Order: sequence, then C-alpha cells, then structure tokens
Amino acid sequence: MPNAIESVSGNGQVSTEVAEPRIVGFFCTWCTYLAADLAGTSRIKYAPNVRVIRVMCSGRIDPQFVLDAFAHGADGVLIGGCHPGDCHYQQGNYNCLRRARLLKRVLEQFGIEEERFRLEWISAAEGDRVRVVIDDMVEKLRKLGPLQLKRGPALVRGGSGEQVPQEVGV
Amino acid sequence: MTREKPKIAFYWCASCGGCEEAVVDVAEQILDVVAAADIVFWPVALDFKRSDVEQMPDGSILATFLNGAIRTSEQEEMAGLLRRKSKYLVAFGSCSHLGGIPGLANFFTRESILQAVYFDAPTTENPDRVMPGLPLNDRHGELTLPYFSDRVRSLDQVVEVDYYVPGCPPQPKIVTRAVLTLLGEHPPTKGSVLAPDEALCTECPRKDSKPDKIALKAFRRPQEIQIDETQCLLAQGLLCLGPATRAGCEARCVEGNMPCTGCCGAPGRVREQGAKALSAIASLIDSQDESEIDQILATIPDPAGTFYRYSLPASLIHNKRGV
Amino acid sequence: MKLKRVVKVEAERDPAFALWISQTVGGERIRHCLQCGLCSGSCPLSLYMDYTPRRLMHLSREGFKEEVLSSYTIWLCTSCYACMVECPKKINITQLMYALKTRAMQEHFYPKRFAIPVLAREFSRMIRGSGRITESRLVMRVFVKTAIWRLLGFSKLGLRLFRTGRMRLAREKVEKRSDIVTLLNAVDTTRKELAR
Amino acid sequence: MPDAHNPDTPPRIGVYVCHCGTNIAATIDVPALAEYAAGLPDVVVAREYKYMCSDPGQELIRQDIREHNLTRIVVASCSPLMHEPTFRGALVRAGINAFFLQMVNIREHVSWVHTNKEEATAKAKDLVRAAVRRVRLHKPLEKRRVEIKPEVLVVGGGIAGIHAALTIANSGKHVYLVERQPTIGGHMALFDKTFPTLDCAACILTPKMTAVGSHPNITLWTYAEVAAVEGYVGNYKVKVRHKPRYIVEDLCIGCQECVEACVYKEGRWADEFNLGLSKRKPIYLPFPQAVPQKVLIDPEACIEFKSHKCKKTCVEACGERKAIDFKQEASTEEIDVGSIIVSTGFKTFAAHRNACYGYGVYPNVYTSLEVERLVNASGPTSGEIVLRDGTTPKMVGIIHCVGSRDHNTNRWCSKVCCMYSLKLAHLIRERTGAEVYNFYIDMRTPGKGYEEFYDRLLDEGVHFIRGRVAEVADWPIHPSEEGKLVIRAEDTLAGFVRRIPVDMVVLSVGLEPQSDARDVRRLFNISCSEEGWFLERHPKLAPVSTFTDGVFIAGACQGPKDIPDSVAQAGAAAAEAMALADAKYVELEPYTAHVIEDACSGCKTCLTICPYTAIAFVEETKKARVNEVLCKGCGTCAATCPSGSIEQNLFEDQEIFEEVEGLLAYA
Amino acid sequence: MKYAYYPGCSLKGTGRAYEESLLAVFRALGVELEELEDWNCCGATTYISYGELQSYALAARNLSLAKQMGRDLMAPCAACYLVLNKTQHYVREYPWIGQIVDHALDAIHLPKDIGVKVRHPLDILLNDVGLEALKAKVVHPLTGLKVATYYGCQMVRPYASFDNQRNPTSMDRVLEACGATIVYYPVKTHCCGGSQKGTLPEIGLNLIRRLLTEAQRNGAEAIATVCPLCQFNLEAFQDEASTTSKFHIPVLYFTQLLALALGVRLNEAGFQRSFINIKPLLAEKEIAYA
Repeated sequence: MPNAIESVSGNGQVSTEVAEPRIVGFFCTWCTYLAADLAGTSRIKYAPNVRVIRVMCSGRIDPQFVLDAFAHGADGVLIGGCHPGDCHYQQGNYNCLRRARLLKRVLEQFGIEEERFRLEWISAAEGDRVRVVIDDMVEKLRKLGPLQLKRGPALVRGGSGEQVPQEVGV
Repeated sequence: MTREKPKIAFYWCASCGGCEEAVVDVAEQILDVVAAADIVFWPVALDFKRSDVEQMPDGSILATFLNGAIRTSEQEEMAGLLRRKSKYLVAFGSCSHLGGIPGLANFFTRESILQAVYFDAPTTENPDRVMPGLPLNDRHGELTLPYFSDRVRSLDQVVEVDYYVPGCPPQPKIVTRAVLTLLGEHPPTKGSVLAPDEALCTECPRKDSKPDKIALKAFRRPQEIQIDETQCLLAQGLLCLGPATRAGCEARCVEGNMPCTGCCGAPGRVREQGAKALSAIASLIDSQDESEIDQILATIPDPAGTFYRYSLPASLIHNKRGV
Repeated sequence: MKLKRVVKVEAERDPAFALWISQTVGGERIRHCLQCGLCSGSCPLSLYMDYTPRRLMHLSREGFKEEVLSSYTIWLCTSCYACMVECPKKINITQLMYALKTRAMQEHFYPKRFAIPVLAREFSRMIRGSGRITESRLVMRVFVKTAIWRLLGFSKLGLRLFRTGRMRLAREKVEKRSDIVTLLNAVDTTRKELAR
Repeated sequence: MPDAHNPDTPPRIGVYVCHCGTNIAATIDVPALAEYAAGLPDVVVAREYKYMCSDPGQELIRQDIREHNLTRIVVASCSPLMHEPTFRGALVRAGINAFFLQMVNIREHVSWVHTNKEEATAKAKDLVRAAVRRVRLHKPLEKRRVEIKPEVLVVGGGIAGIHAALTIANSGKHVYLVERQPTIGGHMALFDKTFPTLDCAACILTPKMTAVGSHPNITLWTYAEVAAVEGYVGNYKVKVRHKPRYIVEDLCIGCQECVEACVYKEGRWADEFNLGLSKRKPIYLPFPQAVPQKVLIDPEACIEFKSHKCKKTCVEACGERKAIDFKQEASTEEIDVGSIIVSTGFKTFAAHRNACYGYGVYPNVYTSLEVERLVNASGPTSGEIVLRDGTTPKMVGIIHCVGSRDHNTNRWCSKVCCMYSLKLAHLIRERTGAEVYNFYIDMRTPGKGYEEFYDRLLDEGVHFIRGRVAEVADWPIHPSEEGKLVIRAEDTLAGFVRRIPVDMVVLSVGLEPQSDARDVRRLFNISCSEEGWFLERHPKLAPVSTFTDGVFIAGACQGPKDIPDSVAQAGAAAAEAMALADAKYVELEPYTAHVIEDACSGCKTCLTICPYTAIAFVEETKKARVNEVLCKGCGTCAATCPSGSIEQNLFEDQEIFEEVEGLLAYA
Repeated sequence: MKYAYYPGCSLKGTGRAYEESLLAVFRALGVELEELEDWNCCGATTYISYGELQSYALAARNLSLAKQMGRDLMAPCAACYLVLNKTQHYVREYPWIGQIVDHALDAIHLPKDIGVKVRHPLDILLNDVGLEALKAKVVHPLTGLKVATYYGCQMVRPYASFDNQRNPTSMDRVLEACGATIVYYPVKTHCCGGSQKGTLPEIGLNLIRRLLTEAQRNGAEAIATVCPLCQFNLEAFQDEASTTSKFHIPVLYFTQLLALALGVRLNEAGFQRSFINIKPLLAEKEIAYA
C-alpha cells in the first residue's frame, strides 16, 4: 500500500495521513478462504487492502477479534462465511450471523459506520464475488475515509517490568 | 519494640459514593481492619487534608483503596499523589476498575454533556448561562475549577495499579478478604483482581435450574414479566450477564430476583466483557433468518449500554468515535 | 468481368478502433463473441444488411474501421434489442450500433441526404430549442432536407392525421427551455473535463 | 539446545519465503520480504528459495531446524490448503512438532490477485509479520487416529454408481447402493445406441445392472433416498428412507401378472421412463429390464388409494404371494459406512425455458432425450421415428447448444451434445432417409473415434449449418414453408440468414446439475460450484475427492460427462474408497476444542450452540466437557463461551489476537 | 394508488388516443395520475445516436423531477419507458456516466437522485391494481373479440422485469380479464420497423406487412398495441402494405380496449382518431359500448 503510513505512534494512535483503508478479513476455511484461493488461481485482480485471517468456521469469530482489529487501526472488518444452510459445521454461520447483527448495532453506537463491518456469504465457487465484495468495500471505505478511532489512554505500565494483567484489557 | 501499624488510605474520585458505603458495610469486621492498620486518609470520614498526604514520605502508605473513575484534573492529580505515597494502589469498585457507570459518559462528547447538564436538562435553571471552567477572581485571587476532561478513564489508565477489587459496590466479604490479604505476609501477584477468577454462574443459586439449551424468541426486561424466583433468569429471557461476569458477589442481584448487570467485570481469560457477553447472548437467539434475528434483537433497546454498562472506558474501544 | 482484390494486409487494420470498440459502453464483452450468428438470426433487418450484425461485431473487434463505419448495417438497426437480449455472451450489440452511428456521423461516413442521420440531427436540434418533439414539424423538416418530393406522397396520410387531431402544428415545448440548454451544455463540458 | 516444546524458552523462528518460480516473485519483492522477516522479533533465520515445496526446499528447513535449533517455522508461499501437509512433514522429519508451523498465503491471496509490486510486497510483509507473532504461541498437537469402517455407500444408481458399486463389491467389500428411482440404470438406460461405436446401450448396461441386483456384496435399495448423514471419515452414520412402493419387495418376483390384471386395461398415466411419450397403468414395472424386477404402485393413479373401492384384481392375480400391500409406509434404516461415493447424475435443460424454440408450443419440437426414446427399439414407437401424427418426417432440424454456452441460461458447454446430436442425426437419417440439418456453433468432437464419427456423418450427407438458431416458428414467407416449422438462423459460413422448413425439430438440450443438488450437497457436506456441480477437491490432483474426507464424487454430478468419462471417474472413486478402507485407520486434524475446567462456570452456553452435541455438562464438577471424538473443530463454542473458558487447538484466542494485531502493527 | 405520469411527446401527437384512453381507464379504476410538471423529451432512440450522453441527461431531468414527487413514474410510451429505464441502468453501471449526469442536473439545480421506479401501465395494472379488481369493473365484456396482442420491441426488451422478454403475456392477461380472446400471434415481439417507415420506406413496409399478415392469418379481428409508433405504423400503412388481399384491421391501444370494457365512451377513449371505424366490428361481435 503506497499510501499507508509507516509508523504508529506509541499509544497506537494512527497518523492521519492514511489514505488507503486497511481491512482485516476473517474467512471461513471451507468457503470464503477457498473462494479467495479460487480468485487467485483464476488470476482475478482486486484491491490489496484486505489482510485475511483463516478460521475453520465463521462461527469461530469472536466479537473480541473484530473490536480488537478496530482498536488496532483497522478501517474495516470483513467476515466471509458459507451461505445460509451451507455451513460445513451445520450451524456456525448462523451463530456468526446472530452475533454480527448484534455487534453491528453496538458498533453503530460506538459511531462506527455500518460499511466498516461487513458479513458476506461467499461460497467456495464464488471467486469473482471475492473481488466484487472487496473492491466494493474498499471503494466505500475510501469514501468514508480512515476510521481514526481516537484511542483511549493506554495502560500505565508498571515500572517493575511486569506484564500488564489480562484482567483489565489492552 | 512495638511494630508500627501499617497505614491504609481510602479515596474517591468519579463515583456515586456507594463504595465508601461498602467500606462501612464491612460492619464489625471493620474493627479487625482498624486493629490491624491505621487509616491515615479517608476524606469522607476523617478530617485529613491533601496537604497532610503531601507531607507523608513516598511509599509510606501500605495500601490506598481508591474508588471512582478519573474524569477531572483534580482526580488525576490525587491519583498520582496517592500512587507516590502508597506501596499498593488498589482500584476499588467498578468505576475505578473499569470506568463504571460514569464511564458510559464516553458515549457522549464533553460538550454535549455540559450542554445537557448546564442548559438542556429539564431540571436545570441557569438563566445566566453560567458554565464551569471560567476562572473566577475574588478576594482569594483567581479561582478555577478542576478541568473536566474529554473522557472518563479507569484508574489504571492514569496511574499504575497494583490490585483491583471489583464490584458496584464491592461486596463486604471481598473487601475484608482484600484488605486482610494485603496486610498479610504473601501479597498476591501484582495486577490481580482480588475476587474468584470464574464467572458468576459458579455461585449462582439458580444454576441447577438452567436448561442445557436455551432458545429465545425475545428478550425481556424485568418489569415486563413475572419472574420465576427459582428459575435461571436467562432461560426466562432476561438479559443476565452472569455467564460473562466475574464471580465474588455471591449473585446478590440474582438472589434479589434481578439479572446480573456485570459490575465485577469479566473473568481473567476474557479481554473484553462487552464483546463476550454480546457473543453469548446472541447465541441464544432462536432464529436463522436475518430479519427475524433483527426483530428479536430489537428487544434489546440499548445493546452497548447493556453490555458495556460498567466497562466502557476499559474496553477495546474506550469510547464512542469522535468523543 | 472485373476482378476485385480482396486480400487484407495487416496495415489496413486500425487497432485503435478495435480498442475503442472494446472500451466503449456495451462493448466490454465484444471479444467474447462466439460468432454464433444469433444476433443476425434474430435481427428483423439483417436480411437487408451488407454485413450481418455478427460480421460487423467481428470486423469491429478486428479493427476494420472503414468497412464498419461505411456499412449500411448500422443505419438499418431499429434498436429493437432482440440481438442484445438473445446474445449468449451478453454483448450489448444494440448499444454498439448506437456508438457506431455516432462515430460514423462524427467522421462523416454516411451518404449525403441519407435520412436517418438527418432525422437524428433534426431531432436533437428540436429538443435543444423546445425540450419536446412536435412530430409534425419534425417530419416536415426531415422531408425537406432529404426527399422533399416524398412529402407529396405523404400528404394524404398527413391530412388524415390532421383531421383526426393526431397531428398539430402547435409547438410542444417545456417552460424552462433555458434549463434544457444549460443541461445539455453541462454534459458537454463535463465530458470534456473527464476526457482530460 | 532450547526445547521447542517448553513454553518458557523464547521461540526461535525460521521464516521461508517461496518464489514459486515467478508465480510469487514476479509480483512480490521476495528478497525484500525475506530481509524484512529477518528483522522481526524472535526470527533467527529468514530465507528465500525458488520452490520451497521441492525436496531441496524442505531440506533447507530441516537443516536450519537442526543447525539453528529453530522451534517455530513460518513458510510464506501458497495456500495452506495446498502445501500445509508438505511442510508439516518437513517439521516432523526434523524432529519438531508438526503444528509449530504457520503458512502465509502470498500466492493465491497476494501475488496472483494483485498487480502493483509495492502494494503486494507491503501486504505480504503484513501477513508474514502476523504469522511470526502468531507462531510463537503455537502449541504441540497430535493428530487423532480413528478406525475406518470398510463398508461403502454409493448414492445414485446410474452408470457411474453401478460401476463404482461393482468395482468395490468385487474387491470383497460391502456396498450399499441407494437409488431414488424404482430402478437403477439412470440416463443410460434410456438410450438406444451409444456414440461413437453405436453399440447397443442396453446390451452393455443390462448385464451390469443385473450383476448389481444379484451381487452378494451389494445391498441394493431402489426407491430410497439418503435422509441424513452424520459422523466423519471412516465412521459415517447414514439414514436411508425407503419410499413405499406398496409392493413387498422380497415377495414380488416381477411376473407382472398384477399389471396385466389391473382394472385399467390400457395405460392412462404418462410413462416417466418414456418421458411421457407413452402411457402406463397405476401398477407398473418401470421398464422391461428394470433392476430390481419389482413392480410398484402409483398412489396418485390407483383407485384403491383414491376411493378404496377398487376391485383389486391385482391382489387377486398376485394370489398366494401376497406381494401387494396397500398399507405400506415409508421406513427408515440406519447404516454405518466408512466412505461415501456420490454419483447423483444430472438433469437435462428444460427446453421450454428457451421460448424462441417453441418447445411445448409446437408438438413436433422434441428434446433430444425424447428422440432417444423414439429411436429406442423398446421405446414407445418400438424404434420407429414418427411425428405425433404418426407420419415420418422428411426434413429434420437438430439444434445444438440448447441451454448450453449461453449466458441467458447456462454458460457451460455440456460436452456431450455435439456427439449425441451426431448420433441422433445418423439414426434419423438411417431409419427415415430424411434430410437432417445440424445447427451448431462449434463442432466439438475430441475423443477417441469421435472425429471419425463426424467424418462418417459428413459422408452420409447430413447438413451442417454453422449458426445458432434464432427462432423456430410457423409463419411462412414462401409457399414451400406452409404447414412446416421454419428454423431461422444465420448461416455464418455463408454470411446470410437462412430459413429452413422442417417437419421435426430436435433440441439438443444441455446437461444441468440435478435440481436438488444443493440439498444433496448439504446432506453430504460437500461444496458445489455456483451452477450446482459438485466440487472436486482439486481439479487435477484430486478429481474425485471432496473437501469432506471420505466423501467422493463420480459421474455427471461433478460436471457434464459422457459414459466413458463417467465410468472412468467411478473407477477412480471406487479406488479411493477402497484405499481408505484398506488403510484401516485415518488421522484427523487436531483442531478440536477443550474446556479449561478451572475457568468454566458451568453456564451451559456452549451446550446451546454445539451442533454435534459434543459438549456435555458434567454433573459431578458442574462444568462443561468437550468430547473430542464428536468435536469437529468449528470453534463456535470458543467464540461463544462468555468466560473465555473454551479454547480451540491451533485457533486459540491469543493466537488470533496476535494475528490481528500483527497484521495491523505497522512496523 | 397514485403515480407520477410521464406522457412523452408522442402521446401529445400521433398517440393522443393512447393518452386519452389511458387517463380514462385509470380514472375508471380509481387510480390517480399526476402529470410530471414541465417534463421534457425522454431523449428517445434517435437522439441517442447523435449524442447518447445528452439523452441520459434529458431522461435524468425527468427522473429527478419525478423523484421529487416521491412516486413511481408511469411511462406508457414504449420508447420513453426504455430510455428512462436505460438511463437508470447505465448511470448505475458506469460511474462516469453517473458523474456526467449528476453534473448536468447540478447545473439546473435539480437533485442528483434519480432512483424512482419507472413503471409501465401494464405492470401497474397487473401488480398494483390486480386482475381481480380489473375484472370487477368490467361492464362491457369483450366476449368473443379475437385480439392479436402486439408487444413490439422496446417495452419488453431489455428492461421489462415484470414480463418475459421472449414470450410476454402481460397484455394477454389484462385483455383476457376484459373477456377478449387472445389469438396465437407468433410475431408478437417482432419489430414494426420503428422510424424506418419514414427513412427507408420499403424496408419498413415489409416489416409492417409481416405483422399484419400474421394477425390476419391467425384470425385476429383487432391488434392491440403498447406503443404509439407501432400503432401508427400498423394502422396508417395498411393500404400501402396490402398485396392480394386488402388489410382492414383495427389497430388499437390496449388501453382503448380496456376503456371499452370499463364502459368509457368511445370518444373519450380516442376511438374517433382511428382510421378504421370500430363500430361495425363491435356490432358484429355484439359487444356493447358506451
């Protein structure tokens, strides 16, 4: 990404020069990940803004992952799962859907636009749909501009060199 | 040689005062505490001043129990001062631990809060449109109010914290145990939350009534239904956050026929209570159809307020965007 | 008997034209053309064409600009959209016919006094002036510019139309005529800007 | 030497970036990527190599593990679904746990889909950084070993299913063959001749059908459907639903005396086997060579089912055998099998969808399948090619590519139509002497003896007009066209439109996935293409495997195929199933979930969401426990557990957090 | 039910009978139509060949005006229906066209949003009014009248999502609801030659002849049309197209037949503008009329 910034300041605050949206993708191994592989073998070209994390099922995607991505500077999060009724594990994508619908409302309350969190059903055969979805999302996020979450204060870390306990978040 | 009794202190920042009450609630056991330690600073009960604390040698207080979140410049200064003076700084209660109820203010900008409070609230009468913050000159010279910062922070976002005592307010048992533990010979690992590291269901009196599978077509609020006093509240469609909330309170709310609202924060393996609670609650929805799912979810009027009721400032995204 | 040389040397091809057709609206898939001839078969006018639509598609994508733009085919198209709907490769043939007509007019490839380009031009002139079409006036203008004698043959029909109230000389027009001119001018300026 | 398995020793990571020839290196600056990786925390060595998956490439990793005491490996190359097993093997051979590996997909997800080298390299760096952060947390895991049941289920009794079933049964293993029609045989049983040899379809198919019916190792269930499939490779539990044929199969001997005795003296209902070109009775045998030779009753047609007032002459005729049972109900049977071969076939394009060809409007417009019946000696006309009014056609048009190669219907080439159209053209010409016109776009005759067959047709004087037909209609523009069907098409080789009047039109309909392909696919947990063809695991290297271990595909359910190809693929699927059975056990991925008991509060949320009931509530401890044998490793419970007390192997929360943050931390 | 109504130029000229009958029919059915204020030419076919971008801008002006009215836009003329729909499609498919159109609208201070639903009267009759409601209002059923339904090109192709593009039946269903008998008409979506009759007369005439011949051959007593140009071509050139036998077949807008059935007076449905008197046919078929 030519326009991406090269550094992040100490508290994770992203500099405002970012022009290109950064998107974290969570793709189900059985469908959307395969579709992305198919896009590759078919040499379909699409925007390079999405970084994909492979999970076995969209049902594995914990809302914590999504929020963690936003908190660490993602401008968008894209979840790719199997079409309704097609889950390799019967139900996982429905669980993902339920969570995503609720999470969407919470994100809205956090002031994060709808376009930034997207759940798409892309089957293993829909290589071109990967392009369509990613290009469309990138286009929309370009229009929206960077998310620029003003990150809250980081924890004050102990002088003793001890790790910050998990109990209190980041 | 008489060994000097260890010194302890209590202080409050942005909080409702309930935590102070909780200390008093320790009741007769407070005597054990007093017997074991000297209270050197407790503005709500004892007449010590800030200057008294400033004069103490650094690190001379064994433990300071600070409740309340941090919103103003004064609170931040006091937190820093007490940090210097104390060996252990303990975040006491939900507000100090996670930001607490005051932390919900992070859904609003500072400006809109001041606007609401000083002008728009129906009970506000402010014909001169006075706002805090402007310096006032009188015979003592220029006076200013502490600065009201943009956002609410948990204590550990301002100073280093050694321990956390969770709860809104912390239950007496936890408080007593916490104080005595700190006075004891083997202090726990730094950073510990001084409450059991498991979720509330462990100690819930209704645990046995919970069915293996729950499938809900709607969520209910307590005032909407006749609550069965023996059955699991989630199974009745009430948004009980017990499964996602740290134990230690002995499920007092559930005992009182009210669902858990999550004041003790999440157990240790969870990064963010709100997200986890959301995930668990969503999985109880009995539908595979997007629009029906939305209908069911519409019965949760304020999801962010529900899942982040006590933990917004300490969550992954600490505040509404732009705040 | 006069023999005609029909060999084509590669230099006679216009690759720029081929590129243009594949990038113009509706031509995105022209390279997919199977040459199956379904367009020609479904075309109501193909039996009058010098090149069938299929051949025209191939000539275009190969860049035989002369042949394409001077072909009668593009002027015979009535835009009935049969070819486009049927095309198994979803090539928007009708749209390409429009594009070719426009191009032919820009490059003066059509015979003089040929009625169809005249109709197009008079049509647009009338819209620029009134915003709407008055059919009677349009017909007369076209006849005057192409084949005035045919106006005589038309007179009987015209009379019937006037008698039944289906033709009127009163000019149909929009109120905000200046808006129409502004609108059309804006299109030209934006297009030029975009081209740059 | 640092202990790779000791979590307290700092990890020593090796990063290997593959060029994949120029597949990766053309778009990603591989040296820069390797150099970047070398600078990441805990990375001890970072190398680039032309082909990491090659033996020398793997040897590079093994050598480094030994020499540099590496404890974690990151390979940036192709999709993990391609070569993860390869590199895991390399780790194991070097003496460390197979799961200390993380692959970075910089080919399918980067170099092949992006063009800008700078952008692609930046993306690859992010992905490598995330993998390095993640791999540090990887824990040693072991694959699970499960036994494989030797029985095989074959679904679909067309030529592919028949061949697969016989192959496996002949090897001594037991096969269940389930067919939903009342007889096996599939489409092939409809044909008279097969191209290009023109040998009689029945002569080659019927012996195989009979063999299936009598094979001691085959349990044949016709008029039955698979209702549910549970389990995993080697251990599938399958529910099969038997539809009632109202005949006790064990008692019926196929004498057909009941059919003869039926109160209806003539057939009155469309005969499915003859595609409605003839009529059958309410009680019938699908066709003379049906296997099994058992009749069945159509309850929609039978009087007894409608009014209970039938004289039941059939029962009388059956007499002592008592094979007729009007009270028969559907029943379900459960079987255990180790693997499954899906060979559910295809359906033909519904010709009326192409309104321009007048199918269903003009009676003498036929589909090719109907003509197959007309030319068949055991068909409705005993092989005589006649029109609906009984006359013999003098002019016949065969329209190719109906429902094929068309973005308005089906985009694909159906592969068999050119050849079967040639076959029908030959048969029609041979038997009627009619002028036959083939309207084609491209003649596609690759295959042994196929082009030669095309030559033969050309010799026979069949017309070939290169042009896709625009319309079949009955409006004449010339006296010669009066009363005829007129085919209008451009003769693209001549360069003008032609109108050809004919008596009979044959629509060479294309092949389509079965209409319930999507349901079937869900049943067996396999994927299908957008169109509905079942997806093979790899088009070249695993053409009969699917992404579900132990489920194989054969025949036209995977894509249009002719008989030789279907049989070849059925053989391959049979071999795969037999190889699996002979291996006796299989290793399963260890991606299962487990409960961290100390943290579990027993809230049971996970019980609600597990689709496999793999999580149980243990009364003694009041906590949840995962049964790893039942767990399939989706990880939904881990995402759902409100107290974070469930972890999924290799997809632990912390591992994913590291990956997320690694992607975004622009170093 | 209320719609914005876009008449287009032809309905004010040669197609006046279409407008008159259309308004009468919808009035009788209790559907309100509000004419789009200060509409302009849709940009039609011919214009496209001269400057297609201008044509989109012209269509967009109408669409934007309709959007402001907040109602679906009814466009009875086949060519207008096509151009308005096409503009919306192209603006969506080609962002650069959208940009040009947006700028043009900007220049005349109209909102850029042109996303209104463009509807054909047949679509509205079938899907909004409904055949049952229509049947209930029929007072003079067209029993026994054999009609060839001629759809022509541009209503069905390529944008009519409410009907089958290859074998449209919407007009058949509407007229059957009025009691008419629809005859087999294999050329119902063939081209009438459009403006070719004016520009290349012989070719146009051949197409017209084909359409009339097939109607006659299949026993039609009237031809129903949906397009002013089709209606004009089929009606005005019957004498010219005649060869051995003379053509004499009424060519009507489908709305005229509807008006007849709904009890609208002949003169209010534009029958006085026909070249062929309908009355003898009605008398012969014993169809009552107002």
